[in-house]
Amino acid sequence: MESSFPWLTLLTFSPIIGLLVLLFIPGTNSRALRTAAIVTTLVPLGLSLWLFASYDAANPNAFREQVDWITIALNHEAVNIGSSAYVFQYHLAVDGLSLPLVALAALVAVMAALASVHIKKRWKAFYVWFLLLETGMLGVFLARDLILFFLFFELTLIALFFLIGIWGSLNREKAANTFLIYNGLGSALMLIAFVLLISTAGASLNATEQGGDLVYSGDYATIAANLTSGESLTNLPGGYDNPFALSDGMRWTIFILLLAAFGIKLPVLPLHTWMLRVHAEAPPSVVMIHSGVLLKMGGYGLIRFGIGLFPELAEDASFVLALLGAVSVLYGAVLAFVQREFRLVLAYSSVSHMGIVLLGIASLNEIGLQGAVFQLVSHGLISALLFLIVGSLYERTGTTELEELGGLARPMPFMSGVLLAAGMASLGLPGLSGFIGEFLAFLGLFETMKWVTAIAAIGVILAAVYILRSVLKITFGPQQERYAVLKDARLIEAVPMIALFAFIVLLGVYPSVLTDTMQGSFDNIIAHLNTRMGG
Amino acid sequence: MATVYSQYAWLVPVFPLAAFLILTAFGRGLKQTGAIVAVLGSFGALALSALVLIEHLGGADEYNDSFHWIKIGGYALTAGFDVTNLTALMLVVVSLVAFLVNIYSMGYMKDDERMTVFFGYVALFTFSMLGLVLADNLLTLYIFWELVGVCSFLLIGFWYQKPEAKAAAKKAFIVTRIGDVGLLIALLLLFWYMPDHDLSFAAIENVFGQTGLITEGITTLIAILIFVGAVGKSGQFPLHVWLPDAMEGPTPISALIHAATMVAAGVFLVARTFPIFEASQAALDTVAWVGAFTAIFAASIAIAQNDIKRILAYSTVSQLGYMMMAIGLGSVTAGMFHLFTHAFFKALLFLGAGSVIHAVHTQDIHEMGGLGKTMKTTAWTFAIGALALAGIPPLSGFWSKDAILAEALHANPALFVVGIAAAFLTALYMSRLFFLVFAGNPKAGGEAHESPATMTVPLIVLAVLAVIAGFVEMPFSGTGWFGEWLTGHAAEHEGAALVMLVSTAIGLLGIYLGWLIYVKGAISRDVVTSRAPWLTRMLERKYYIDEIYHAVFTVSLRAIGRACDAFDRHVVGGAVRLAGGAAFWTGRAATRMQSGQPQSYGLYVVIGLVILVAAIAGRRFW
Amino acid sequence: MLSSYLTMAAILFCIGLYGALSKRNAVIVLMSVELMLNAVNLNLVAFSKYGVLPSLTGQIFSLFTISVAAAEVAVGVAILIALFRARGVVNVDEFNEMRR
Amino acid sequence: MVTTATQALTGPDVAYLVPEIILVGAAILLTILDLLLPNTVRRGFLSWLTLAAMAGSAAVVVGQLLSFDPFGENAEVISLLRDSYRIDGFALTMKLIILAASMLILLMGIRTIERDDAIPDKGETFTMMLPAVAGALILCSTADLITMFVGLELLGISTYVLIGFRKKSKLAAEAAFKYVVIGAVSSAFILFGMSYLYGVTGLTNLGWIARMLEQAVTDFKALVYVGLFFLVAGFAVKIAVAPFHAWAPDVYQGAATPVTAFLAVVSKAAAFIALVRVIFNTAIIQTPFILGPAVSPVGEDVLLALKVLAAAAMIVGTTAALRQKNVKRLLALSGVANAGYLLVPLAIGLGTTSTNNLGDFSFYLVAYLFMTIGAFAVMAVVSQTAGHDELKGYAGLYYRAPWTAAGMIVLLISLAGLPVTGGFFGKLFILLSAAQMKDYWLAAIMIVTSVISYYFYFSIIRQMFMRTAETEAKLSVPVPTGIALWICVAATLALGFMPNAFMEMLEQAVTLSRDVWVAMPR
Repeated sequence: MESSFPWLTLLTFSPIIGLLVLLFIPGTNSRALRTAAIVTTLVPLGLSLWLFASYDAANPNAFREQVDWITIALNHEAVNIGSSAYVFQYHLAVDGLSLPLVALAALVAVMAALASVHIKKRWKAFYVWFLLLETGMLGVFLARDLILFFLFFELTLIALFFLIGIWGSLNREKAANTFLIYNGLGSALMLIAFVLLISTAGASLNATEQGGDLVYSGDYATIAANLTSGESLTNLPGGYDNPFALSDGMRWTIFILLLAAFGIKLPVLPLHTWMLRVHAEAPPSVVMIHSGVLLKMGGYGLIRFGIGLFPELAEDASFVLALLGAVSVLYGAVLAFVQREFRLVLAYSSVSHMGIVLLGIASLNEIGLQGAVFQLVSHGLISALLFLIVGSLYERTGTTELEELGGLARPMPFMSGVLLAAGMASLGLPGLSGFIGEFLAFLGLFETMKWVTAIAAIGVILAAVYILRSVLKITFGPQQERYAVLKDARLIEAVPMIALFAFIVLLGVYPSVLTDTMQGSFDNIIAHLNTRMGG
Repeated sequence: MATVYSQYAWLVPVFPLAAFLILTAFGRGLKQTGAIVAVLGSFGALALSALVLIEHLGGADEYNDSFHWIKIGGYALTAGFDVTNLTALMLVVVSLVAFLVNIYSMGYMKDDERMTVFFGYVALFTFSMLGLVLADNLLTLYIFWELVGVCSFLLIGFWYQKPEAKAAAKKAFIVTRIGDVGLLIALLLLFWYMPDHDLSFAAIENVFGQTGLITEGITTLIAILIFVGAVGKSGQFPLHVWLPDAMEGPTPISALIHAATMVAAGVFLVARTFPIFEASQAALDTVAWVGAFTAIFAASIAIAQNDIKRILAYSTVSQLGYMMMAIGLGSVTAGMFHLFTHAFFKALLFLGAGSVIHAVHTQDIHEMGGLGKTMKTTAWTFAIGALALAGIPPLSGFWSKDAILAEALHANPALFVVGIAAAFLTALYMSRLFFLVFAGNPKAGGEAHESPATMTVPLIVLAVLAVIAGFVEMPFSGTGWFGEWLTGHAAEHEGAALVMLVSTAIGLLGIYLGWLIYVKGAISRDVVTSRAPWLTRMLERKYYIDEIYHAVFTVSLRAIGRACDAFDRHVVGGAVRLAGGAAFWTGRAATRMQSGQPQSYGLYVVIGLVILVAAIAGRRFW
Repeated sequence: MLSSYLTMAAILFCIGLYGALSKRNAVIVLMSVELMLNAVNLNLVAFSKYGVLPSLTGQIFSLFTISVAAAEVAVGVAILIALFRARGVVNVDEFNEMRR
Repeated sequence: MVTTATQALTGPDVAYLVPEIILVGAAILLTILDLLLPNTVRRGFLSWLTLAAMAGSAAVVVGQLLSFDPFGENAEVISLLRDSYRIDGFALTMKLIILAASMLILLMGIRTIERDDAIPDKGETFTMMLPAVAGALILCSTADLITMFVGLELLGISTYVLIGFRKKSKLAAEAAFKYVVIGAVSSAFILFGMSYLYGVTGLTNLGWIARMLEQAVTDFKALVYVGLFFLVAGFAVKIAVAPFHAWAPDVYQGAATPVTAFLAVVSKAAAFIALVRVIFNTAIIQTPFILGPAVSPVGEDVLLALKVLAAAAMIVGTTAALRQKNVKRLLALSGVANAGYLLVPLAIGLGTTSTNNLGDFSFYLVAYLFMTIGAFAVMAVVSQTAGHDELKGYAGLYYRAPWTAAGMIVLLISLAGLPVTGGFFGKLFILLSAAQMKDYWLAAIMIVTSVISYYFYFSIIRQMFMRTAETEAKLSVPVPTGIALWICVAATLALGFMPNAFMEMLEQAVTLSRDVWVAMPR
């Protein structure tokens, strides 16, 4: 069943529609601007939830929009093979891998829009960039053409640069800059990899319909098929070597480039330093999106491009990946333990949690991969919740230094309770989503690498140590005079907190919501590895 | 026999869960009614569990029901419940103690402004504990296992403004988490080694029942790792350190969680997965020796403590050690039997202690005294509990401890000696505790009053149970059906008479010694202190275990953290700065070229050309 | 024959280049540039006579060069005069107000 | 078949020169008009007449393009004076680009020059652009060394004068003088190289040179190398690639902003176009059946030299700009880096799998044209208002002129090579070509320097959006400048969203064997 209505396009670009509406609202009317922005973000949320509900794992191609976007017939004479063309498609699709992340992005965007009540200046510009960012991240998860993917990826980069640089705290410009350069480097590596892929595996011969015999395409499926089948160009005239064949060295180069590119985003040790500054400086509602969704683009990219295109290399590298993941888990946890600033604790905690994603990926079996995606979604929700609370806390106390905080459970029992609950989710308490992701990743990896898993499992203890240290420091302890007058969460703050936590509980108690959707999404990878093992 | 109630056993935890949800959602508006909700919740659980137990006492079959919780590809993780005789018994124990503690708390926590929160937590704990008991597979059990841990954490830290409570809560959570990781890894191991990746206890029994399906090494590893989990939860050495500190929580909590139910979960876990242990003698020995060591180790510490609750806490650790030892000796029956009786008398002791604390507002036994006169109910019930703990016939503790000692004598005389020694110390510290608190002259100015009925009634109920609970399994022929019913194995009866004699004598001796020291004064209280001050100090400082842990783990973790932080800042960050710096330095060099002198620009042209020609064209000529 | 012309031209070019890059007086610099261009003329004329395919093209080319060079120097001197008015010096190394 | 027989210039042939004749004629007429008019008359209208002349020239070029029909099967290249002057697809396309750029620069500069107090004679400044553009057009059309030299000098000398017109500015005179010296030296280098090429092949015709090169290499290897490398070095100065770029920041800084834009776009583009002709007839040669690199005997080395130059330009231009606080100099260095990017499609040559048909080069050239002119348009306004070229002049631009700031974002993003802009696709196509030729290191340098360039392009954005201005006064953008700016912004976005339309046009308009390889018989 091909859906005729372009639902995915609507989903992706609905924030832009809202943005256009927003442009007609006077810049001083913050209430109207915020309402419009929140209503706008509800559209993709509704659509994505509808998609989620109507998605059938058995029929993953139900939603697919594929239009030739940039087809460039190139002058034929430079090439003797015949005519040639570049074909870059506008190609959106969902599958079990992207759908959970799309829903996550839409959800976190709504929550972040709600949390943006703390934004105090230039509302209009803020929501403009905010909605652009949302389009960017939805597009990243839906795009199935390398170039299109890259476009959306860069859109998030630019939008976030502005969001950090204008609305961040004291050192915002530096944070924005670090973010830009570091992630720019990441996307540059990705672009190199993409360009290499397009000009080798993306090439296909005798695709005459496009008016060319030699077509350079950015289509993910084409590239994946060419890569796995090995040869894209077999009947070259005159018995010359296939110029499109990728040598092993090139395959490794591309694979490592992709790993590095998405590793920066994830972030994987030792490419994580940029994230600290972003976490500490960006406005909390932006960090919600950043930590909640944008880091996930790294994990998504690793699975989609790193593992999806080069399963056999991933298998060869799986030990290194797992080790990297385990080290990230422990290193992030230990560092989170000694931080004095709560946002940095959370930043390192993200490093640690993303290490678990890496572990899941390194397992290269269905349980582990699903665990990795589950962990992405779960961490997205949890860190969004945590930063939502951080935003509200910072609004009230004016600090996130652990030393300055304490005893907040008394003046604000609700928020402290949610913080504690979010902390519990973060340290992987069963019944909450964090546990499932962690458990599945461990379970998957354990099949192949028992010792690495066992070592990484120490991170479970360390997570408890650093989460409790910081969360209890904030909430427990004697009440401090200056915080006695603080008010608990307002309704507009409480609603997103409850909503996010409800999702965390839902995923924790009934994980099949997610795992059933992901069913079969990794069949290609697994099947490929199995045949390799068999042959 | 048909299972009528058992198939609805999953409803047992639902009652307290509902209570928890109601209390959490509407808690702030409820106040006193909140307590009623919680009591009703636990009563619902108790009623249904009682029905289930009765059904099973009548010989009902096991009932099992499960569903696919997570399905991934060809793998499925299931969740489900399983009603066996053992779980039916545990259900009743848990819900009964929970019910009594709820009632007790109505009095004990009356003046606390966060009472509904307290009852909410208790309800959540009850739910989790019942869930743990009902779980039909290790994963489900693990989930509830963690949940009871977090409830324990919440309740220990209930008075969150006290720094000690905060520290104790944190410690409890983290230390038990260490054990949990062991269990988690065991879970992972089992998942990949079990045929069909089936984690259910039934399957475990099947697989490990037959030899050779899983190699002995792996079996031992799994067993040890499961035991590590149990060690954490049940406060066994070396992870016992959290349990005494956990006494910072409200006393009813100490009774419910840290005496009767949750801490026994470790024992329950080992009993539930006993087929794995049974398949590995090494694992059994480990369990037995760790248990025995813990029993005597904790008992020795208890002698030198002054905090009424801490003494009881160490006593709990010691008794849990007994249970572990029993199971390690191969007798689930004895272990579970002791667990069963211990739940009652230890809950009774804690609630009694709570009653005392409620009256005198101190926990230091040296500041108490003569309370027997003003708090008659409390004193009498406490005495019953203490005697039961000390193993004086015919109270329940005697029978269960006796079963264990008989087992030890039969299987491993060395352990029997350890057990007897621990029993002696138990009698000694209990008599010390009892006499210091209830005998002698009042020190607190006589203002102590007996607690209200909500608190004394549970004491009386528990006291009755502490007396009679032991009769279900006496080493006399014809009455030993409990073991058969519970595990299919009767407790060890060989040499029972000798054991009975010795243990009773030892118990009496301990009490007598205590009486001599603390009542009659025939032996000076500092007889040991004066001769071997280091010994007293060592016992008071609990063998310096906390200090050692602090030095070894906390300090080193912090040091590692600092080192990593420095690494992160200087090495990782430095590398990044270096890369950035490289670009800037290149830029600076490039900027140097901009001298403003057109002639030097021309010179660059010439140099550039010469380099190009020399480097590229030159290759053709040389 | 050809090679001596070429050598001569190359030497001339180098002298011009050296002058253009090292003389402080701006007028001499412009003259040195002329020298370089004249070296080229010498080359062109020599090739036109002794090259692989002797033709008039080289000589025509040199005519173009000569006239263009004249124009170039004229403009150069005009600019130099403007600069001299502004600065009062003709030293090339003092024309470095803009740098870095 | 190429004949060595002399071709005479006939009457009808002159008609093909109409675009240049219009420009030169207008230059003469307007200069005379300027002289005759009394001083009291304002010279503003002269700029519009100049613009009209360019427009007329452009119209004729369009007409020629249509009648040439480069997309058709039987387009016939018109060759005057034995390829001294060619009317072919490449020449016409490039002429159109040059004229479009010139018109945009003029449009953007009209008010700027009128307001510039350092320029006493406004009229001359406008009219002087005409011969410069004429020189650039000649460079597009020539396939003969002599004509090429004349075009280069016409362009060069006109621009010396253009810079010098800012008489009252000490900096301008200094800039003009530096440009004269360096320009003359580079001309000498080019000439010297040309003289050797002529000498070893016997003719100045590029087609002839291409044909004779193989023989010449065997006979006079050293001379060929020296000739080609001198030629390349001279052109490297003109297009300002490192290390031959050092003059550019100084000269750019001293010149009036529109003239700077002219230098950065038109002069650079024209030199590039001439270089294309030279490279494609000496280094990259046509083979009947291309498998493997299609290079001449010396080609490999020349191309390697170009690659090195491109890499050096990218690295030096980008890193030097990191520390630059003067926006004009910064854009000059950005121009150096961009010259490096533009050099890549030339340097990588041609191969079996390559789709390189100068489409990537032309596309990026067009993208560069629009984004650079747009950036200079904003700069002209900002600098004139602030009275300096420093970065801090942009502080708070968002508050003072939000739309201009928004337009500037697009241009800077394009310069940085981020989507969805012309700059991104321009770089992407070049990258793809480089990857097809397996010149991975060049592609890597290209991408990495792009990333480094984010730093300084976004530092302008930071100033505009994240800093507060010293003055809250609204910034008034003159209408012509605004029009030029928004044309540039719109074109940059259009190139980003619909790269296919334009790329395909460029690809089809230029056919290597018909247009660029002049020697081979069709």
